[in-house]
Amino acid sequence: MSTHDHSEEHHTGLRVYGAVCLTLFVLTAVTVYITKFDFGDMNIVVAMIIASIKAGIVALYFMHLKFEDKLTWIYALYPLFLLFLLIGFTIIETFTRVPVIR
Amino acid sequence: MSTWIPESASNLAASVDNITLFVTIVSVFFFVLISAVLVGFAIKYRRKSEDQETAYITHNSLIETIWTIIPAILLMVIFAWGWIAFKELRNPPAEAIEVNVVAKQWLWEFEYFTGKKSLNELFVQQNKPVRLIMRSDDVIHSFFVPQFRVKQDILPGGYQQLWFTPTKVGTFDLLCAEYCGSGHSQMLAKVNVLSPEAFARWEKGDELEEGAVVAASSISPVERGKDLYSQRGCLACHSIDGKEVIGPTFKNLYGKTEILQDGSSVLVDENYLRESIYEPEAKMVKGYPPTMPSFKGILSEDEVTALIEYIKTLK
Amino acid sequence: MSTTAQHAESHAHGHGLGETVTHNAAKFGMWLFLGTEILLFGGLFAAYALFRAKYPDLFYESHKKLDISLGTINTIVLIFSSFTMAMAVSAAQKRNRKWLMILLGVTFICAAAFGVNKYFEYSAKFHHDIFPDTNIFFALYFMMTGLHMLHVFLGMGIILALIIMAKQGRFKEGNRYTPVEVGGLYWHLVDLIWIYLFPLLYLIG
Amino acid sequence: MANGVMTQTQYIPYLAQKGLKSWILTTDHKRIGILYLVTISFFFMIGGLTALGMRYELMTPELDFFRSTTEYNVAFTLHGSLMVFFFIVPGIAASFGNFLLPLMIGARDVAFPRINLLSFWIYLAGTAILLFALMQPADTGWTFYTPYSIQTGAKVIMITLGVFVLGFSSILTGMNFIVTIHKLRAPGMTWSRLPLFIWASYATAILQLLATPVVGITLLLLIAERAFDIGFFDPAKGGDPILFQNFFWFYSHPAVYIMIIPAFGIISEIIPVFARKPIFGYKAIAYSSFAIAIISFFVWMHHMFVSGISETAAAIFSFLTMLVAIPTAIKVFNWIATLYKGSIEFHSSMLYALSFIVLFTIGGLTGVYLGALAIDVHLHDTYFIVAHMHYVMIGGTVMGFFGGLHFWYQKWFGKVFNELTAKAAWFLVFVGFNVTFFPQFFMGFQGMPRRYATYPAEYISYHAISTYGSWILGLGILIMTVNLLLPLMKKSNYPKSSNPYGSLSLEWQVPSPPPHENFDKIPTVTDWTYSYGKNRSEANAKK
Ligand code: HEA
Ligand code: HEA
Ligand code: HEC
Ligand code: CUA
Ligand SMILES: [Cu+2]
Repeated sequence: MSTHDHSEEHHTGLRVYGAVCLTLFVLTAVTVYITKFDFGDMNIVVAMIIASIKAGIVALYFMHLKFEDKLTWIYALYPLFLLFLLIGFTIIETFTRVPVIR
Repeated sequence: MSTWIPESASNLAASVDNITLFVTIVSVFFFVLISAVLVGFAIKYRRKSEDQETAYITHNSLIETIWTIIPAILLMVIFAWGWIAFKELRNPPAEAIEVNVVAKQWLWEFEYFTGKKSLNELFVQQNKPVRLIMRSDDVIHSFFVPQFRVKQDILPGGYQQLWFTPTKVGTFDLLCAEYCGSGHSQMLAKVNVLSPEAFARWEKGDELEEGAVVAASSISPVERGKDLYSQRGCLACHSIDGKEVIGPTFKNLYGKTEILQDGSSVLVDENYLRESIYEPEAKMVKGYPPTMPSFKGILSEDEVTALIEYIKTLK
Repeated sequence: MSTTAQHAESHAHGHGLGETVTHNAAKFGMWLFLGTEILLFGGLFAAYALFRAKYPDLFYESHKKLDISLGTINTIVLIFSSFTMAMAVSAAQKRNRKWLMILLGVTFICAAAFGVNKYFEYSAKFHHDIFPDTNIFFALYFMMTGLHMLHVFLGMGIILALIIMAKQGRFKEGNRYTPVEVGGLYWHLVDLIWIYLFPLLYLIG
Repeated sequence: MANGVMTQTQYIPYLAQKGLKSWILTTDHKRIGILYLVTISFFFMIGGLTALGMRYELMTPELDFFRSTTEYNVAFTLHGSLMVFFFIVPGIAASFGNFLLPLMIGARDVAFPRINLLSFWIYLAGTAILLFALMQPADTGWTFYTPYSIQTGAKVIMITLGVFVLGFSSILTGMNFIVTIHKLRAPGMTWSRLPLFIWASYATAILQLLATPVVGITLLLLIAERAFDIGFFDPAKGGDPILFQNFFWFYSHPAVYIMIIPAFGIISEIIPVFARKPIFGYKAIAYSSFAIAIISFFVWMHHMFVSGISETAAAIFSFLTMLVAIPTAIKVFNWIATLYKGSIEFHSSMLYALSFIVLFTIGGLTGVYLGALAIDVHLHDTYFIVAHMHYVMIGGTVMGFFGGLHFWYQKWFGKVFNELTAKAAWFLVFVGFNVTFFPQFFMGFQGMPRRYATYPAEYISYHAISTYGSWILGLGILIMTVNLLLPLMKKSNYPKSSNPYGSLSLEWQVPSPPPHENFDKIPTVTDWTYSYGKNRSEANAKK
């Protein structure tokens, strides 16, 4: 088994990384800029969507997730699922508590 | 069936007991089935010779499906039933009488809508739904009366509620079921379920003076003090045999010279004892936390006297 | 029954694993570890979600005391360091030792800059009597950024180790740049978490 | 599967090297397995002795053995934390897991031997902190519930820190095992041929990897709470004590399956060997471990039904709790079906395995009581819980652990123990265990709350029986321990055969104790691990 021709190695170069970096800068600027506008409850949603796009780009390109096998994908996504679960159920629990009326 | 489940003394007990019975039947059935088959196989197929024939069976989809589906159905029934009964436990009727409960390390205070107060003793009327509105002053406690099948944790920083309709006249143990520190196992109280007549009398303050169930006059002050010692929860913090619990022991207390927090010393006499009970913070004994609650308004002068008489006997 | 020998790889160093296996195993192992990191921060994110939903006004008022421009600068610095780290991995793949060291060096400097910036931020907070026990928002702020800072320090240690290894000429032939790639993955995660912390703490609209 | 004994060209057993250094610096998974085995057994003994003290105290309603209630509270805190964090969670997974995993999949070691050693050191560091913490022991219970754990005068930070450090050991082990199982299986060791212990280890590793960090951050926050007063869990500062419980159980529920799934794995190995039958429903057992591993992340609030959570949440979690019982039921039925038409030998390990099935079923069924909302209201925080958890943890995990010890004993050490004594010890353990914990179910029903140093006199007879039982149990464990230790000190008791029970799985195809490198040549697997009696039945079919 030769060491160089296996599929895991991807010579992504300056052009891709540079473009990714610039995109991230732009998105950062966008999130900071849009704080000037008020979308009400959607503020946090918009901010999180932008952050997730940024995180996605970092994972896919900088971390080469794009070129990884299914197994790595599973283990990259499963913790996120558990995180949503933890947050989701905790929130559901807290906000379905019925206040005791005195 | 007293070894198996405690007597039921509230309206809620029956529905809890029913589902418990159902789960028990299911459990016993499966347990007996599993044990019997296991023991049966173990005997029937025990190794009698080294080259004993065995069957090459790897799986059987039909039987596997059956033993997945049947427990699944039973479990769903148990879930639904448990939930229905739980709903009942959680939702008090509108006409329930409210009682405020304060749990603190390590005693229970009750305040009734008439303004009456009682300590470590809850008075309720037979067949009248009560709703307890509970808060905690420090850590988590839990209100638990086995005979009523009710339990609710009491968190600091908010109110929790619990309701029941007592169905039997009598006195029941109220236990703190959430670990709350060194006095946890002594954070006990009584629930007195009174008949409507007795309850009315208690409310008027006749006979049952300041919440005491025992008629006061019939016993000596020392005996009365002894009862108060356990009923009022002194025992949670004060031992009578020299052991250090939370507060100083009562053994040999009377007549000794106590060193106080500010370095001064004081002779333990009747006045000091009275002050310690009514205003614990006034003279703090060195080396103890300021955890003792004031018993002003809770213990009458008579009762304090009785307690002092009792403490004096502890040598 | 048949027990044939494993193929050519079995002679190699270690306990007989080929380098490809080692490389993939290390990368996969790091991904697993990153999953645990996400859940480690997860507790804080969950607490954040809960308390923000409970006390929106407190969060809004308190966040005004944070310095958005410092935060933005740090975000840019960290993204840039991620970029140089990715380039460093690429240099390692090409066995370009010089560029590898330069890029790792730049990454390290960025990380340090992030730390210095954070130091100023923290001391400004302390100066204004803002501590972890001021209120829930600042408790979250200090816990989240503090835990993140811990990861930055750890990352700096890793990068430093990589620079030393590169200097010793460890990443020459074969797949031996594995440590760079794995260290890089870790560093990107540090960036990734900051990407979320930044809007959550600084940009509450 | 390779049936014949493999030829070992230069057979040097892994135990050959002597000296302290060869142990503490070893990267050999087998030696690391032994190191874990010794340390966890040590903590089991300490935890057990604390339990004996607690039981002795509880013989009478008053305080008589401990000097104060606080001392009793410290005792059960210590007992719970030692048993859970230092014995049973690393337990089978780290000791048997380390020893068996590479052997069973046909590898020379785990994927990252040095990280493996690091996990052990981290584990040791955790224990060191714990021992240090013993000087000022905490009295919070093993659950560290806030706000009590914030307010108590006891030093909580140290013990919390110890548990926090341990977490990393767990995480690294889990990570190591997952990678090993994915990347280092011998040629031909396909997923559908994998021994069930490996499937179980994999499922456990997922839980270790992904649940542990949450308890890590929880304990870190608790430390911060005490050190900096951050107020997350303190209602006085706007925090929420239930949040702590959510975090804690998000880990600690999956943790109970970290405890039990490896024992499931051991049982699935022992039963087919001594029944000489293929395991029944291999796929179902393998997948149900995964089902448990996944579902167990969604049930944590069943520990909090009366803690003031909302009714909606309680209903959701009661439902999910019921779901987790289904895959477990599947396993129980499969083990029993494996016995059908077998040829059963009652080796001591088989006795432990069979008693596991019976006792775990009791533990599991009583778990269903607790999962049903209305019943849990009555039973929560009573001795019913204590009985439930000991039935699953001792009747389950510890029985599996003991069974595994007897089954792989000669694989580990190259010695044999006295089988008759082992059976006698098993009998005492089985009887003693039931006498100790069965009365606690009734006591719980009657309303006896847990964590009570003193108690109302009406429960005295149950408590007394329970205490006597603990002595029988202790005696059984003592005899078992002596029986297992004696052969190690003698220069005799060597096994006659390297595969005495006729097992087909890979670890029995090498000499006992295994050579340093496990396999001379990495084997190629050609058959299912459990094809017991296949050849004969094929021959019969031809006839
Ligand atoms: C090894 C550890 C282990 C295991 C495996 C389990 C298994 C289960 N546990 Fe247990 N549990 C603990 C350890 C464990 N538990 C501990 C330590 C505590 C206390 C913590 C503390 O507070 O200190 C606890 C507490 C606990 C509670 C909280 C009680 C309370 O505090 O109020 C609950 C509630 O739902 C529960 C439920 C269950 C269920 C449903 C299972 C299920 O997985 C069981 C499934 C198994 C079966 C059901 C048996 C086999 C099935 C059949 C034979 C089929 C037929 C069955 C039916 C049709 C019903 N457990
Ligand atoms: C793996 C987990 C595990 C194990 C194995 C055990 C084992 C035992 N446990 Fe424990 N237990 C817990 C986990 C465990 N426990 C947990 C998590 C709690 C909750 C704590 C909390 O509330 O915070 C608890 C709580 C708990 C309580 C309730 C305390 C309370 O709520 O007030 C009791 C009471 O009976 C008890 C008893 C026992 C006994 C008698 C054993 C026995 O099985 C022990 C057997 C072992 C030995 C006996 C030692 C070995 C033998 C020798 C060294 C030989 C010498 C002995 C003789 C000569 C007799 N345990
Ligand atoms: C919550 C714990 C607690 C309870 C309940 C409690 N005490 Fe105390 N008590 C203390 C502590 C702590 C001290 C020592 C500090 C002080 O002087 O206030 C103390 C001190 C005293 C003293 C002075 C002792 C000395 O050595 O000088 C007396 C007398 C006393 N308590 C009586 C009582 C009586 C009577 C009751 C019940 C009606 C009672 N206490 C209930 C905690 C408690
Ligand atoms: Cu109050 Cu326990
Ligand atoms: Cu659970």
